[in-house]
Amino acid sequence: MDDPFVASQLAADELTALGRDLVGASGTLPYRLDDEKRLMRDTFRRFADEVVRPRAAAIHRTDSMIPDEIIEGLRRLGCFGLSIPERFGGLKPDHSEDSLGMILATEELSRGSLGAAGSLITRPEIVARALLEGGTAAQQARWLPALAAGDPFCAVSVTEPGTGSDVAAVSLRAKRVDGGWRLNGGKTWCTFAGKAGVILVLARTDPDVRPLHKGLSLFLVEKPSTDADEFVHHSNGGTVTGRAIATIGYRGMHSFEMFYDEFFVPDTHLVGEQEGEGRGFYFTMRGFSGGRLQTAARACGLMQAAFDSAVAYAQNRTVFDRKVADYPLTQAKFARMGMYIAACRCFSHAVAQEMDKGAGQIEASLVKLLACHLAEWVSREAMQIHGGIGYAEETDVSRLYVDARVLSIFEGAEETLALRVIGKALLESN
Amino acid sequence: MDDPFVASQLAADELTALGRDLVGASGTLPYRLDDEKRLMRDTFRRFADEVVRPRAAAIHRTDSMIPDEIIEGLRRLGCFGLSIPERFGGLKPDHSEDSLGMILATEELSRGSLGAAGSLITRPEIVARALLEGGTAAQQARWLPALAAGDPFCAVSVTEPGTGSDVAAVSLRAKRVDGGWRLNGGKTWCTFAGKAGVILVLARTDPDVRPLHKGLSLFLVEKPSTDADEFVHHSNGGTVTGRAIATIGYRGMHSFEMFYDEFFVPDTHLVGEQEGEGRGFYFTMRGFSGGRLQTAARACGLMQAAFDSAVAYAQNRTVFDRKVADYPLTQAKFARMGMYIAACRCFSHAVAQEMDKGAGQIEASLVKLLACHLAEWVSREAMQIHGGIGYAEETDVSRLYVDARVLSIFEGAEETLALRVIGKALLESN
Amino acid sequence: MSFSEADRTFQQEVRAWLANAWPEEVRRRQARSAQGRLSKEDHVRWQKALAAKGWAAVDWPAEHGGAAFTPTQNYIFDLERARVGAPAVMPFGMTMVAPVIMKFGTDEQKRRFLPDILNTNVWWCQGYSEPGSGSDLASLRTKAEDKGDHFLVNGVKTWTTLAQYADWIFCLVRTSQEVKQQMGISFLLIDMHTPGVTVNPIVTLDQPPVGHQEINMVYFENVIVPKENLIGEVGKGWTCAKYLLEFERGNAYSPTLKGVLAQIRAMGAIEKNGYGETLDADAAFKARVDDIEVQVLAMEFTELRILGALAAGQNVGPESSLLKTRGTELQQAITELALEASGYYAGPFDASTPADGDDFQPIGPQHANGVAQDYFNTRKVSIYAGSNEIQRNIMSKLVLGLG
Amino acid sequence: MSFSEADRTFQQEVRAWLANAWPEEVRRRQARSAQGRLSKEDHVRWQKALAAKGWAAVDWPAEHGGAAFTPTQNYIFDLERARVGAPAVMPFGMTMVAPVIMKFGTDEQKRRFLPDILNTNVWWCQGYSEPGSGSDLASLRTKAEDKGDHFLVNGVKTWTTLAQYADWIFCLVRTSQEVKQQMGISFLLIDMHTPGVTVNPIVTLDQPPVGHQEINMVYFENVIVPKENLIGEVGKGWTCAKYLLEFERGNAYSPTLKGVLAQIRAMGAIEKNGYGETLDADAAFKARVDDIEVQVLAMEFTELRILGALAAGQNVGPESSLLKTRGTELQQAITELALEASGYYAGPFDASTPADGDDFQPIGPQHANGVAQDYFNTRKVSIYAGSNEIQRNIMSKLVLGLG
Repeated sequence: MDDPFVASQLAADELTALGRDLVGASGTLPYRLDDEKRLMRDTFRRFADEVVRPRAAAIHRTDSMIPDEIIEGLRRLGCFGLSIPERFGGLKPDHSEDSLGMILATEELSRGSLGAAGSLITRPEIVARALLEGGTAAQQARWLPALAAGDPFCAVSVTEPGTGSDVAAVSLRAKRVDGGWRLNGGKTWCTFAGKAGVILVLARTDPDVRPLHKGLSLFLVEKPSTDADEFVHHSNGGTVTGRAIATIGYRGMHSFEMFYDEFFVPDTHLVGEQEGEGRGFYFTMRGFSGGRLQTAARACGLMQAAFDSAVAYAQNRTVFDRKVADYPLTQAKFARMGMYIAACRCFSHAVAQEMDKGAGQIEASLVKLLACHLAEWVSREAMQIHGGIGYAEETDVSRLYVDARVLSIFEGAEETLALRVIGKALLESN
Repeated sequence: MDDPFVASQLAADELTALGRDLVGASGTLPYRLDDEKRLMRDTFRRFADEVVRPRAAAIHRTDSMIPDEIIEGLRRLGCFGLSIPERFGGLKPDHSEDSLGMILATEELSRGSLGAAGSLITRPEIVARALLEGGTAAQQARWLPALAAGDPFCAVSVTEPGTGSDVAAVSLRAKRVDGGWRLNGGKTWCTFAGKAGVILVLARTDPDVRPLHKGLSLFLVEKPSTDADEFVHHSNGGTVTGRAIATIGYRGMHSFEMFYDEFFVPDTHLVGEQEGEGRGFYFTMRGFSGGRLQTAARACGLMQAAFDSAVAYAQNRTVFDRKVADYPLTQAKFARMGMYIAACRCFSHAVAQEMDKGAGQIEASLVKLLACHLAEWVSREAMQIHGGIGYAEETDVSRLYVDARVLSIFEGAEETLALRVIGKALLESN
Repeated sequence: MSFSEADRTFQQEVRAWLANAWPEEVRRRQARSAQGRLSKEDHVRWQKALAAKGWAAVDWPAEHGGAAFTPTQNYIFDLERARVGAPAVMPFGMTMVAPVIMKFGTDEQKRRFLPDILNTNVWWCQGYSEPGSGSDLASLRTKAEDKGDHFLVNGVKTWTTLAQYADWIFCLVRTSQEVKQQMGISFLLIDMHTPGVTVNPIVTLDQPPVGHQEINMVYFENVIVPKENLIGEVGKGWTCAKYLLEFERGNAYSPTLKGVLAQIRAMGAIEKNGYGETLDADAAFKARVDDIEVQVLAMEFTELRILGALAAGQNVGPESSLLKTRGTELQQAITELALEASGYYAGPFDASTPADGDDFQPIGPQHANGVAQDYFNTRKVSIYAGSNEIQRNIMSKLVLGLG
Repeated sequence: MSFSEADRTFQQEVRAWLANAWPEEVRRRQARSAQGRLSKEDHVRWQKALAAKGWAAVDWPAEHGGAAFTPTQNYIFDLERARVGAPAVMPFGMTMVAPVIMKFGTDEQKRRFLPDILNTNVWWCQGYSEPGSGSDLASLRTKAEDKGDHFLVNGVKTWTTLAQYADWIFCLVRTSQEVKQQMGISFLLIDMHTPGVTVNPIVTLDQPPVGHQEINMVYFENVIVPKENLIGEVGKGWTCAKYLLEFERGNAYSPTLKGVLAQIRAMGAIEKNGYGETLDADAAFKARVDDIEVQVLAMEFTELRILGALAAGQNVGPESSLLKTRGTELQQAITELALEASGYYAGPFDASTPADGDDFQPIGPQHANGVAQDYFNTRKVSIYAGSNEIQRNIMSKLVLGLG
């Protein structure tokens, strides 16, 4: 039967030798890139190693805002313009997509820190996609170059307390007044809302139209940027207030509860102006279209960081007179971890290519589910390899595990549903 | 937090619609190929559907030899020359590798049947690689065109009863005599040995040299082709006998126990002639170098077949007044199955690209382990979806499950070891 | 686990008795088949020996000839029996239809059927599942029409264990199309020799040789069944079935599991991993065996407790679902371990039968023979008597009071 | 599971007593913290109430003031206690060091320490693990040098639960470098108020507020310990430790697990899946809850049996390893379920303390608060008292007679 003896045994011997030859390959498995992409990856990798990683633990342990060194550095790298076309000052080709570039940057930054770097690209990407889909020429000209420069930062505000799972129930109300709109109601889980100078807000402009989602519009809410945990901002007699929600992981950007009280937004800040009224749902969908693949890349970066930290620990730590790395069970764990990381990375690269060709929507969901699921598994294994100390906050791996689990809470809260819907889609496509 | 609500909920809604749009995509996920490769895949897919699948169940249930319709058809498609350079009448480019083509063909044929089609390419590939590495010009000129034409068929014989896991212990003895060598000793698990007209045999030409593997050489043993379960062949006063080992799955090619008694092989049939003496181990290694990736492709094809069969069953079968396919749990199972299949396929394609560039050895082991492991999981899920009838031999899925498990027995018997060795290689490469 | 002095004496008695009742000659015949297959004759001879000793029917009340074992004796007996490889009593008569007859049958039915069951004069099989009904017994379609003095039965039963040996079958049949699904079902005994009954083998994925298959299809075509073969009332078959399902699940798993685990440990001392170490020196393998052993031990504790409750006259019914679910999972885990320990010598296929002279030819080591077939055979245990999922539902509803 | 009339009476007595001993006021204070954190004072007050009732020390023999519960009473008490959210007795004094003192201590040591433990006049902590030794107790490095009339102790202990509250610590220390590793270890009691003892918090991944951490580092720098604080002989610390490990593992898990599962079922009636159905109507969610419930039930049976053996005077020691392994796995499975049921409202981080006025501010629904923190906290239970792997080794060697 294909000589099982040789196929596995000899191969195994051979592998040991190959492993030695491969010293220095940094544990990164299939990753064949052209020169431009390799340069891009290496740039973000260096930034993550030199700037992000040294600060990641402190940001997590003190639950503090991402420091300026990281933000300024990313600004200089053009990071906030990754999804913005070159003609608006961004890095994306004007007439094609570049999902691969986006996930390479995301993966490397997430390897540095999920909360303090890897997720920073998400918000400008969403806002840019929404504006490119629905913004007027003037809105695009005003906002896209600014977003690409990271000045101001932006946030996205869709989720509301108690909306449960029914998007049609978004109830933050925008009432027409002279020269603009007044917003009333609450939002929650608005990440980066403090630092942001502009927030993309989904609101109900028409409470009567059916189906409900046709009554939604998108607004650009300007406010001053702040590092504080709470803020109040007045506009034309109205106010918006924000209060940070302390979270157990995924720290650095802060997520806010928000409340709008007669807050005024001028007509110019309705995305698409008159044309955009009632189309906010579609613009939002478009904004989020790259998110699933990006989440997979974030999970890949996190997995790689967990793998690296477990390897470093196992090579240094001795138990019962042997290095942890010398235990066959540890080695087997590493092989499985490496296997899953490589599989997720290959899968996400393949999906990136699909998406750039306008396909790959089901696949994007699949790779997101797989990567979030395996990030949790890989980081838990990495923690187990650390033994008891892995549970102490002082180790990087404890943060990686918490972040992976929290990613999976936030991205996988609806996993069962997602699985069913994908299963159905696969059935239908068969 | 990236608006979990929208990122998952809206996405899920969107997916349902997308799923409907994708009807007809045949459940095959990321699979972007150039025209030549697409043509190749489609050719083998059609052959698998039209010629292999209709015969797969009968071959399995009667434990019979692969019928001529399949073998002749594959000959016409040039299947046996996939790893043989064009200058020798094969399909492979003369100066580059084509791993992707090989795995596309393997995957499609395995989708038809693992034992009766998907594993037929393996043996000529091993023999061709070994001859290209170590054969004399005359040997290459004589054998490669013949193997590419599937005339004769070939087999590979390395494993011995009781050698356990130590390759150095190969003990089939080749003694120098006038004009050639005489072979004495046993071999086992020699797949396709009956049908084959030539068998590549690893034998010990020098029992004294150390390390032991430097005393091994490769021989080409000619014998008449036969469909019988037992055979005896005489050569110059010696004999070789073979007896098929009945197996519980993976049927169609038959695996043999072999015994050599003063069997004569001329000097011209020592691979590499004088130069090849003592180098049999290296030629064998070279021969097996593509095997791991190919095994991954076989597992992918098998998974796809299991998925397809479960979908077909679930769409037709009603339980408690609902189609099995309408149960959310079934749909979730399908999503997971689809996720794993897509991940394995992307991973194996990426590894194929690496291998064609001379790298990817660790990755080949990883993708093999992953795919064998998941093939077992996916086919078991497919069987569960069938309920009780899935355990009856009359269903395709019962054969797929047995084949997947047997693949995993044969390819994964040394899994723990393989994992450890890979883990060690990954550690060292980090 | 420690036994009392009296229990130890009993254990000696069982061992001595087994030396004769399950003699070397049978053990050798059994060993000739990799799968340890036995002929119908071997089974019958063994059960008759048990009956002669008064040990055939451990669950029966003494008035009907039950063995009246204490739970510990029962446990010891199973342990010793498994140690020498003797089979458990075929459940279809002794532990399945008999309790139903005792509970719901008339005195005449008890007189007619119970002694033959106790003495294995007849072989029974079970006719529940049908193609298309799976584990969902309420959707049965085999119908029994009331023709005045008899029922006329038409339909198909599937998944019928060893029907090829059977003299009688107990069936759930639909006697009414009109009432609520579960209420139209009756419990009927059918003589397999009646004209119109046909048995066809189902070949499962472990591919047993012809005539030695484990499961079958049973076809009924205009089969005439006397009315006195109805057990209980018309339309109350569901009540009998539920009662019986509880019994079916009550067997102890741990003695057999412990026996197989001991074999695996023995394999571990011989088989090697890729480094040339024996498996019993391999930490990963050891950890898995230990893990399963711990779970088997937990199982054993639970079984003993349930047996105790049974002895105290409590109806354990639904609680035993718990045992089945865990027991089948452990059976599957253990055969998987054996498969992996055997490596590729698990692969050879044994199609030998228990017939004289039909010896199998081992390819690899003795302990690896038939391991893959056992593995595949065990995959199906979780759908006997309702799938594990359905078992869990029964658990929730009846034991935990949920649902 | 059914209780006798006497047991039901006892149950009523416990309920009535708890209404006063664990009053509304404390329950409200506890509810103010998402994590249900209690202050040291609350714990002490509660344990003193137990002591006054004679219920503090369930495992102690009556001669020392033990509660003399039957296994069933013990079980009922745990059940009722868990129902109102009252904590189990802190184990370090009552169920860990006390049994060691009873078994190996001098009469003088018993008089000196046991009454204070029984009445919670002192708070104890455990000094076993060290940085670098993990679950491998034989490689300890904290040393106690014999200085004639005292020991001089230097070293570091880690993973020390609630050391910030402790008055005393019981330690394993190395009293000889020369003999075989396990033989050079002694069991020593150290007053935490001795000069040279320092406690530093370890912040675990569930991030407790400062002063309310669960585990600590304890540093010993030239700490002078009188010789009369040695328990047993010099070099026999390992014997004490093994004896104590057995006790540490003997607690019943199922009452608490059942309580948490009931909360999850309650959550299931409120939280919704993506289709807008409540989770208790979601087949996948239900199947998982049922599955865990079945396993908890199996656990309960096993625990009751072991408690029974304990009551009959048998030493259950190693068998209880089995419970710990399964119990921690189930704890982890249940917190995982709670996490998934809560969705993203499990995310908010509660850093409130039990101090007056330090109310936490819920972000999502009450039942979701602190769920992620519980989840992360529970990850570490499997390395208390030796990792599950080591537990399995103990199982193999001692219960199964292997190794």
